[in-house]
Amino acid sequence: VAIGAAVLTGCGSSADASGSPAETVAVSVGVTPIANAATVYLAEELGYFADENLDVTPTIIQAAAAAIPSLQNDELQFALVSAVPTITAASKGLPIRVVASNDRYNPDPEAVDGAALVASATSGVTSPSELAGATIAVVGLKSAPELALRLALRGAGVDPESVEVVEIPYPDMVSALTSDRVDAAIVADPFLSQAKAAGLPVVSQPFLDALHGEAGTTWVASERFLQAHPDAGQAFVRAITKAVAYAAANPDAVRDIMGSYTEISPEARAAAVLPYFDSTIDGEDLQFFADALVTEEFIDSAYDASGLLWTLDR
Amino acid sequence: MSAVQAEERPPGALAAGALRLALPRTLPKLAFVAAAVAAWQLWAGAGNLGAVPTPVEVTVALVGIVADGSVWSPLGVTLSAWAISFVIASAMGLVVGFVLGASRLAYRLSVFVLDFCRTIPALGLVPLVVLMFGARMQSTIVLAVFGAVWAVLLQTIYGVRDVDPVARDAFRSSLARRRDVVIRLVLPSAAPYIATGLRLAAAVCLLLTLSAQIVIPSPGIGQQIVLTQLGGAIPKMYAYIVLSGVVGVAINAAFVALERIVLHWHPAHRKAIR
Amino acid sequence: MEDTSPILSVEHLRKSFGPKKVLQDVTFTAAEGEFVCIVGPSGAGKTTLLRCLARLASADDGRVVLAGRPVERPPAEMAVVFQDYSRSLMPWMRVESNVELPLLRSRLTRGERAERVQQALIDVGLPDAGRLYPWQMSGGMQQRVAIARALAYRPSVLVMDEPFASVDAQTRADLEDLTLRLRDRLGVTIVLVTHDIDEAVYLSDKVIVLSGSPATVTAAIPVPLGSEREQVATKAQPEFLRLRAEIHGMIMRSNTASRSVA
Amino acid sequence: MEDTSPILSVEHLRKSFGPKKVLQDVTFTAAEGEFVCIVGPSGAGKTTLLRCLARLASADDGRVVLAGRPVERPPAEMAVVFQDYSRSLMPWMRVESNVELPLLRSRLTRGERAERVQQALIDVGLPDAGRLYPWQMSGGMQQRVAIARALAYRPSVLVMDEPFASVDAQTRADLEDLTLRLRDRLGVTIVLVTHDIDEAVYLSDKVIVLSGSPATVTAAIPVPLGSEREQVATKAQPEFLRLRAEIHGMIMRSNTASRSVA
Amino acid sequence: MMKRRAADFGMGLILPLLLIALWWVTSTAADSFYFPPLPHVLDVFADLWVFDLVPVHVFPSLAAIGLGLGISIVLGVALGVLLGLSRFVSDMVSPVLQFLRYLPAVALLPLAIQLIGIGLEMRVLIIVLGAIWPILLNTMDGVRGIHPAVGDVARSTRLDGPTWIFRIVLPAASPQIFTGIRASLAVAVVLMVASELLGSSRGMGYFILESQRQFSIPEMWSGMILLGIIGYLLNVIFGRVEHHVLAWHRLSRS
Ligand SMILES: Nc1ncnc2c1ncn2[C@@H]1O[C@H](COP(=O)(O)OP(=O)(O)OP(=O)(O)O)[C@@H](O)[C@H]1O
Ligand SMILES: Nc1ncnc2c1ncn2[C@@H]1O[C@H](COP(=O)(O)OP(=O)(O)OP(=O)(O)O)[C@@H](O)[C@H]1O
Ligand SMILES: [Mg+2]
Ligand SMILES: [Mg+2]
Repeated sequence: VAIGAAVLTGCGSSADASGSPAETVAVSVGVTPIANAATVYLAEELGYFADENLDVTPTIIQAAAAAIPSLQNDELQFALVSAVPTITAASKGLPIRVVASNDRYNPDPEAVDGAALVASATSGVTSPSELAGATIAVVGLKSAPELALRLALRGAGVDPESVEVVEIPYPDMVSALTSDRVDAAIVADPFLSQAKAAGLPVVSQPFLDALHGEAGTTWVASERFLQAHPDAGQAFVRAITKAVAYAAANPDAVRDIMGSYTEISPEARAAAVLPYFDSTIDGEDLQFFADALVTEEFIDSAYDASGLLWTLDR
Repeated sequence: MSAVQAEERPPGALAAGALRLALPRTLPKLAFVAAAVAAWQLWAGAGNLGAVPTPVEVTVALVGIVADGSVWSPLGVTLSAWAISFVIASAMGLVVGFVLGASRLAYRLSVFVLDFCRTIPALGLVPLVVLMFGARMQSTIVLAVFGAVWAVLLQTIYGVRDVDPVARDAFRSSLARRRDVVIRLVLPSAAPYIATGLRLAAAVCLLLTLSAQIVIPSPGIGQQIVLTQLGGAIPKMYAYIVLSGVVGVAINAAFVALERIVLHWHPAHRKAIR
Repeated sequence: MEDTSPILSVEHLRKSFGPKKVLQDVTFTAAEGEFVCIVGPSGAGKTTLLRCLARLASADDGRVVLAGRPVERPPAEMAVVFQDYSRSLMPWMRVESNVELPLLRSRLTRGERAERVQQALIDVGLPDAGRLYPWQMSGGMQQRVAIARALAYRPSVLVMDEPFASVDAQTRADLEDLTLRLRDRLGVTIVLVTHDIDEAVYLSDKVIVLSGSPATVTAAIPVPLGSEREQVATKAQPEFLRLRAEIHGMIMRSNTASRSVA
Repeated sequence: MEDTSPILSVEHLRKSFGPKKVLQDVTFTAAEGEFVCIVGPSGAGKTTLLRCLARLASADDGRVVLAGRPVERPPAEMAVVFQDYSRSLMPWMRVESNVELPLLRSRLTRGERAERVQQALIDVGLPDAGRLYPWQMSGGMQQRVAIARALAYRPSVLVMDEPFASVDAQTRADLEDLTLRLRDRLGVTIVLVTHDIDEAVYLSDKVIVLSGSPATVTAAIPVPLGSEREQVATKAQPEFLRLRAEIHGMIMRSNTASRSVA
Repeated sequence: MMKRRAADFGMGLILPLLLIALWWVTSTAADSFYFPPLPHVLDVFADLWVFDLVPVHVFPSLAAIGLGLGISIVLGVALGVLLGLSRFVSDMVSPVLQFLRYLPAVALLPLAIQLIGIGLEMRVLIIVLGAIWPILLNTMDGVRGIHPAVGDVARSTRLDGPTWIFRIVLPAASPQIFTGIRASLAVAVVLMVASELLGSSRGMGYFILESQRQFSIPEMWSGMILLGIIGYLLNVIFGRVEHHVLAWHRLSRS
């Protein structure tokens, strides 16, 4: 405990060579190796970071819970995290800020999503309204999939409290479904295509049903870093904004670059549904999640997200 | 050789005899491994193992990562993290174990804290460790040490206490220096216990290194498992998993060989049984 | 020798294991260079007495004085041969290392130590056994290794608990004579427990007879057979035969008093 | 007794430990109810011989025939008393359980077993020791517990390795006489290793003298002292003294031949 | 005897109290999100664990640990004896066994989910798969280390199998077996946490990890403290059993 405290109070920093725009600033960026992270690799490849005098190193992260401490100890300067853990962390008082958006859930609820609620073969479930009392697997509890699931269930007239939500990793979902260990699961690509190939029925697309048009993954940084290096923060936002626009316009470039940082096969990449890249974000986007988290009891008390967004002019 | 079935081997002819003796020793092993792999192939082939691929698919993937060289860097990182954490955990466990085994006072002073800390799950410390050391090798090492030190510590405490009283008297009456008592009496008497502790610690270190690399994730085989998992490259993921098992078997074999040499005097390893 | 001032004196030792009294007020002395044998029934408390003497166990009461100083810890000038010899040898050490054990603390060079070890092994009749492990030896050989360890140390007080119980008659006689010569040559004071009354009389200057349950000193019998002993001649002396019969009688009486064997 | 057909016969036993030959062509027999003592120098191979006899070790060559059948596994009608008595008692069992051990396989009821155990403990002079643990006892007491275990089993062949080495003279005499009575009463065949030549002659119908390194049978000496023995009278017989001297001489010769004690 | 016990207990408290004081002071002084002030943690602890959440999170975990450890002991000792007694069998199966032993638990999850689902059984299985090894290895080594003289006695008295195993082999190896069980206890707790990661919404491990993922740091600390306390109590219970069973060993070695 004592050591921890010492490290905390005397936090050294690896990133801040200097705040002046003329010198190159080295930053580490935490990303999960999924399609959404293509923007940072594109920005690197297209030289957007170099233009802003940023030397960016992408680092693999597994989950927000592990990435956010890394922001606090300056091991990472930015991380690509979905809105749900971001607001959860912020609501608990962690000094982090959202600097930019990376993507949104597709505004068109009828679009084809890369993730879907799939039922087990024998459950006979065809629509979300039949899921009362079911056991449903998601990849992580109290995360975006569970939020989407609960909202979608509410929309279909099912009390979310009546279902049991359990956590299972994506690769094991298909076998959990085929062996009837769970009634349904929210499966994402590339495993969604496996599930379809196995003949498992797709029930709905909960993300688009409940969250269409809402903010997807966002770029977050620690407040302390942003205070110390506002210029670097702005430079990063400018570069990533350009990259997001490029990604939105060039899906093939996204599919190509995914090959450099994921293990997804070319065929699967070609078939993958890409995120809806969009760099716009405002306080309301965040407040939507803050409110939803309260109603779904992910967090205990109301949270005002208005101060969470770090904007260029501040 | 077990105590019950102690049967001395006839002196036997020399070189040819050695070969004849070595072959029957490895043959059952190979046969059993083959049987296990065959069972896996049949089971997975029939689709009974869910997402688990067949050994053939896994072997192909394994050959793939070896052929394109992508296996070496994660393997190297994992092995060095393992080695460092194992050395630290063993050293700490041995030293503290000796003190606690030899001194009732020290034991009484610390038993509360030890029993308390021992049950704190290493994986629960991930966020703290990440906060303190980042997603680097240090973090995996800290977690592995935290998890593995107990095995050595406990075994050492018990081992130190298990010294034969007559042997202890013999040492006391020969006025051996403390150093000699430790090196020549306590250490060898405790050695069988410690050996078990080290073997356990080696396993726990590897498992925690891998688990930490998965959970944090930090570079190494564990991170490759995450990457391949997220990318849906399941045979490749199992190739890495099998690789970690193989590393474990190799580590264990090394320990057994070492033990045969170091503990040759122990009834479990004596060549000629009385 | 009885009139020299004692180098070793055991005063009013008392010891119990839980409720069981084992030693009750045991008192005797040994002069410098004196050979004292302790005899007494099995389970009387001889081993316990020796362990208190060597301060491997602490007595409940009473004290041991060695060369004028009360013994507070295992004394440096004392070597002990244990009754349970097989367990007093370390299975992980070769015979030579086992014998060398007490020499480690001395200022001898490695070569001198090796020489002493070899000499001690020759003395006990095991010149070629140095490289063996104890568990590769017969019981009697192990016992002799334990003796060799004490000899190599060249203590000024030698304490031995039934040291010759497991060796053959010939070796036993040789070892007895070796011990006597040792005493003569180096002036070692020797306290030896034995069940063999002939041996006790043959070796000692004084025989201490212990009675059992709890142990007290029944008698301390001087053995005026002179300092020159010889296996055949000494044992044929009338004085020897008388002492032997006397001690035998004493043990038998204290024995039958305390328990009955069917 | 020499002319009865042998119940136990040891034929051309041979055994080595690695390069070291220990037994070389050892052959002898024991008739039913015969008392055979084995004597020989320390390290000769007596314990090894007994272990082969009881099939606790397998010989490299030769065989042991018991009641007409070659011995292939530790035979049910045999009980063994080990030289290393302290290790042959289980420290986690009380004395009574240690003694009861071989009876567990029998068809006796619990009560009968307890009775036999108690009788055996009385026989060895430890009537009150049943509830103790072995490590609460003296060496001699432990040795007697080991003997009691064999007695309680009432075997038809009793094999003992220096069973009386650590007990006092009186108890030893009692145990010797107990063993003789046992043989007379139950017709047990006994093979006993001892270093005490007096004891060997006093007890045996036949003394086997082993020479050492590697062990061979130097002589099998019949002891025609009749079946009635008595500690004082028997040992005073001229025949006894003659035999004793003869065997002593034999051992000394084989001893000096094979090694030298300083 | 009683006095000594009390003195031991008192002495055992010194270090913990010191550490708690240190923790109290440093955590109150350092204003850190991840190391909240101890008084605050204790408040949360009192709120949560006295005794609202005990049936929800503590009982399921205890059930999993109890079952997992129980099965590990029975299986580990049985297999350990088998492998300890027979060189042939242990040589034969050792590569496969060691391979399984070094597989990270994640690898076995799909299999576990496929075979027995995601309930208590799966958690018990995961615990057994990890906790069995210290027991098995220690038993095996303990059995192999039995002094040959003991084997001689057993064979010459022709003990039947069960007597040989239960009255000789197991007691002789029991000091080693008990160290193994003690080590397993810690492993079992770690794996309980790991197993509650998946397919669970109850249990101590679930609570701690979920608190951590939810950035409810005081709650996480309170959970760890509770786990420490439970672990300590398990150790105490186990220590009592051991004290009783191994009395002969302790006394014969003193
Ligand atoms: N495990 C072993 N490995 C190698 N040599 C051994 C082993 N056990 C015994 N020996 C050797 O075999 C020989 C005979 O030993 P054994 O124990 O049979 O002698 P013994 O006649 O019983 O002697 P003693 O009277 O001293 O008990 C000894 O020289 C000993 O060194
Ligand atoms: N650890 C112990 N706990 C309880 N009693 C013990 C312990 N050690 C020895 N005793 C008892 O003390 C008494 C004396 O034992 P000791 O070993 O001194 O006898 P001894 O005279 O050496 O006998 P022996 O000639 O048989 O070796 C015995 O009755 C024994 O039962
Ligand atoms: Mg004694
Ligand atoms: Mg012998």
